[in-house]
Amino acid sequence: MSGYTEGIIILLCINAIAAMGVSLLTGFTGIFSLGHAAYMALGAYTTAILTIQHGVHWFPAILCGGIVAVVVAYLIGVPTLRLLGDYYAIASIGLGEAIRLILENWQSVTRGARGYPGIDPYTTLPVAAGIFIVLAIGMFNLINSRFGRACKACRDDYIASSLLGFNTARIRVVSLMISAFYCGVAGALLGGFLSFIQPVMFDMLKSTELTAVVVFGGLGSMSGALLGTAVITLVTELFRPISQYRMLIYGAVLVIVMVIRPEGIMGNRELLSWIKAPFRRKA
Amino acid sequence: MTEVCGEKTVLLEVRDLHVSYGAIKALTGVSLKVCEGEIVCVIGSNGAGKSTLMNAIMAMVRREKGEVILSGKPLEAKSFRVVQQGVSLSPEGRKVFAPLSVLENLRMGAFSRGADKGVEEDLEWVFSLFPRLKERIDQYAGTLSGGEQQMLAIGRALMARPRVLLLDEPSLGLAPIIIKDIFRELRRINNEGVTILLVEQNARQALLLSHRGYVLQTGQIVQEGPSADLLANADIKAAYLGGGHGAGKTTKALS
Amino acid sequence: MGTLLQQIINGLSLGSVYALIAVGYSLVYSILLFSNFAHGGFLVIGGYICYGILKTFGTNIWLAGGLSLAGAGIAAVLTERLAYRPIRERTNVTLYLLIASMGMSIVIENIFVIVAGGRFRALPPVIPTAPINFFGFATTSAFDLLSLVSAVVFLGALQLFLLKTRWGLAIRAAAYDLRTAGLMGVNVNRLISIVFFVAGALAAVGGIFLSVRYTLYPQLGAITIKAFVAAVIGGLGSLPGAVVGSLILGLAEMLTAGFISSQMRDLVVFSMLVITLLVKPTGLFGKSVSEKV
Amino acid sequence: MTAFFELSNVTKNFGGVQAVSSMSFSIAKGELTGLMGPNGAGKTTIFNLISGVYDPDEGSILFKGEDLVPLKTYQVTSRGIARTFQNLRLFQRSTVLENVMTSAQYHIHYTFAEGMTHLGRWRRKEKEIHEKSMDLLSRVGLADRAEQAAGTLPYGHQRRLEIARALALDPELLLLDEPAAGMNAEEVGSLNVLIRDIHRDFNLTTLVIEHHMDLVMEICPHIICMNFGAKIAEGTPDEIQNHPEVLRAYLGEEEVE
Repeated sequence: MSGYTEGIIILLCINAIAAMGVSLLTGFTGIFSLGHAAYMALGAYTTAILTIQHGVHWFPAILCGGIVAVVVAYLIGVPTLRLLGDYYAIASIGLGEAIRLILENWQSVTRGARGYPGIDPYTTLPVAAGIFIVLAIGMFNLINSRFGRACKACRDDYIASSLLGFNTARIRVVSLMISAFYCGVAGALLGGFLSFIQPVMFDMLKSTELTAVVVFGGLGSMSGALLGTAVITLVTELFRPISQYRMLIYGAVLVIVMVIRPEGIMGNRELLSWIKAPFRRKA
Repeated sequence: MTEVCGEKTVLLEVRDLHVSYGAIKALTGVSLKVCEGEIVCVIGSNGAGKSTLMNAIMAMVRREKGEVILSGKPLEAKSFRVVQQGVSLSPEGRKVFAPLSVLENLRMGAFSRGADKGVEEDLEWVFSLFPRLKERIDQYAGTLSGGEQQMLAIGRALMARPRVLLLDEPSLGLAPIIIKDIFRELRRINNEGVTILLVEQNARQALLLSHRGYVLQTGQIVQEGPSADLLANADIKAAYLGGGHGAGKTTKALS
Repeated sequence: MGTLLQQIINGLSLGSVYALIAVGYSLVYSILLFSNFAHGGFLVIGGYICYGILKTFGTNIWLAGGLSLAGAGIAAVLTERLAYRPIRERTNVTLYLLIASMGMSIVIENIFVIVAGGRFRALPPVIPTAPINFFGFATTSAFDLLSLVSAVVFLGALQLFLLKTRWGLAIRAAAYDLRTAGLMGVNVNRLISIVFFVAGALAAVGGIFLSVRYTLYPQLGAITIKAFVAAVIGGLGSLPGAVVGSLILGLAEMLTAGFISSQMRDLVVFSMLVITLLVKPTGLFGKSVSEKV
Repeated sequence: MTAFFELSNVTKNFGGVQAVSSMSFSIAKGELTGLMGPNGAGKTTIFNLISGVYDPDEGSILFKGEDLVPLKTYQVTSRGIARTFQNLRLFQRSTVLENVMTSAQYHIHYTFAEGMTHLGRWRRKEKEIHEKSMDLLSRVGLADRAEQAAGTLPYGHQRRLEIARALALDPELLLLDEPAAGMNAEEVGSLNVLIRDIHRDFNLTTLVIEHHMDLVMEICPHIICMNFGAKIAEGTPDEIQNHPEVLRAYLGEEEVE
């Protein structure tokens, strides 16, 4: 396998992990976030700092990256997820930007806007693929469990679900925390893949890109999120020579999908519906 | 059924109207006629499709099949055109514009008439029908009592100078004494030449007021006739109070 | 004392520009109940039209300004027609509108990246920026005063339009209940187009002043985030709220820049957002909406 | 001796309009009670007050001796109260089966980790949830529709699905909000039978809001009638049928022939 192909596959894995996180939150729990790149940044910076400055092995460092993202998501989520709809979307922009600004201004720890170089290239193909597979299995299992149904219930009708006994506020926060973990790990892997991170890599455009992929794949479909990642990552590679069109395409994809098929490529179905509940086949 | 209007002309006609919300069929082939100068009521219980009928005439929901004809011309599929063609609705639950004043609400009612000079005259006409509204002309509509809001909603619909006035449950949530007032004004409005089609749950009041009536049940007209006949017909009570199941018992109890 | 006064004037001036943007955004929100993220795009379109005309046809700011307002207004109407109306007509899920508006925002920004390039451009010096002395207390620039005055004029005109005209009345009614406004014989689609035109034109005014203040570049629209924050602080959908929120935000930013550090100003903006959402999520003038069960 | 369920002096205002005024009634365990009254009388508001959607301005709501007023909606459910909705609130995008499973899982637990790994009790418990849901669906006659999207069911079926979904919570007190609205005569008939049967078979205490007077009369031995937010009559069907206030509320204010 050539280095180029390998690079694309690693990137695919990283993007897919982040997309699964956003898909859980936006597609399954119905919360629209425009600040998820910030969780990637937290994962990336935590891992970089731990590996370089404290000599921690990359594997626990990546986990820590995910955990820091989860903790921040918890602190942010508890107060703000009481808000519904557009209020949370705007709050998430604000929070995302605030985290990025802190990374830019906290020179002593993050080395500021110029970025953080010299990260170990720990993200090899087996590492990226291995983590992706584990997280993918976890995510697919999760959406086919009590929690997955609870998320969908909150998404479809939060009043009815709270009257069916769901603590909707808690489900929203937990869903945000899990999605932050996935994005944190994705960010950590991205740092190891590029060996260099910079706050500007995790701005609102990155957040939008994450959402675009999930919307394109289909809100409420995890395999759709993976398919969306594959299509958009590969198309982006094809368009690399005319990279200034890349964002234009992202934007146009969002609009066109919403106008023509707001349920995305997959709708709310899964690619292989037998993943859903193995024992249901006999029913 | 052929000549309900006799000498009079048919002003509004609903022909085989079908409406669905997704898989739910709300109206399945409703036909009715309203003659010039008449008050016609459609009675039926909750969920029978009364509001859907009103909204379908106003083109607020899509008419899946069938048509609505006003003096020989089909009503268009856009609400603002329907109002311009001469049909206006006082909606269920009144729906006054709470943050606007009484006067502004009434002016909104006349929106489709543009800069028509008759608007000022009609304002006075509405105030003469409902003097309480004149007393509260600058008050926010949201601060009015339920009965006053209903008067405002009717006045607002009249400001469009409709050829047919549609009323969706004007008695909803109002005390009997206020209902009586409002129905008295409706008769007066009719006497001044406005044709009225109203849907009501309060069947007795509606039948006492109207000339003719239709009974709507799960999306279909099940009975029709002069209101006096319907009022005398014991089965009607069962029909609008319930699904007809166990009707005999209820009817006996109420007769 | 002098610095304080000066920062207050600068803050009000900046706040008034935010207000122009926030009011249009809030107006759209009040009718359609979704956050139109493409609003920043209208501002950029207005800025570039003004720049283009000044560069090509000389320095008549009235002509350039007028065309810029009209152009941005038309762009806003087209955005609504092409991207939002098909969605509105099919579903009432506002999330879809929100996502589409995010997409439109990216499309507009990147059209300018491709067509005009990413360079920073300065508007020709048609708007005076000379310093003005305030009774010896403070100096401020003519530009700051001009943007404050313009904002007052445009917002006043909007207020007159809403209060004194037939369509203005219809817009106020629709902001309370769009469906019922439709029952009154209002052509709802036309009403929405008018609202988008007004929002686009106001954004263009903001865009012109922002391009003088910060120069013009395709990402200038990102500044609307602050207008959104202002609208949320004031209460989403409330026009007075949008104005008050904007002025508070402008003042906070300028006072932070003047007395603490210029790097902290964005952080202050976002912390104010967070605090508002924690303390009074509906904002200063917002109404809490509850769903019927 | 406290009643099984008791509403005392409950008042609720909405912006100056008194939706419920000083309402009191109690229900004994195992009773099937009807709450009737014309549109806008405040019946649904009572349900919203019981289930915690609104807090009353005054008064208390006691369930097995505990005041429900301070509880959040999901906590009310945990005390054993379930309800259906007048304007159907199904999870439209999910299948019929998933709708019931969503509430059937309430009492069938496994940990988050087991859910994520599909190890441990996951398979067994999921199967339990699945079987319980299918049982309930057969009970309301929807088993053959299990895989259909809930939003594509006809009206009468959606109402039955809501009942199945509420039953899946194993409630002690079941609140049914106009279960027959929009149904035709035939459907109302079989719904009557269903309500009576589940009330008996699931050892429920049931409160039914109903507009159809004859449905209430036929199945409820105990009926409360309200109008303008206040109770106007309470008693057996016979008493209610002959109560002048009730006839006035339903048929208009004049004397009934």
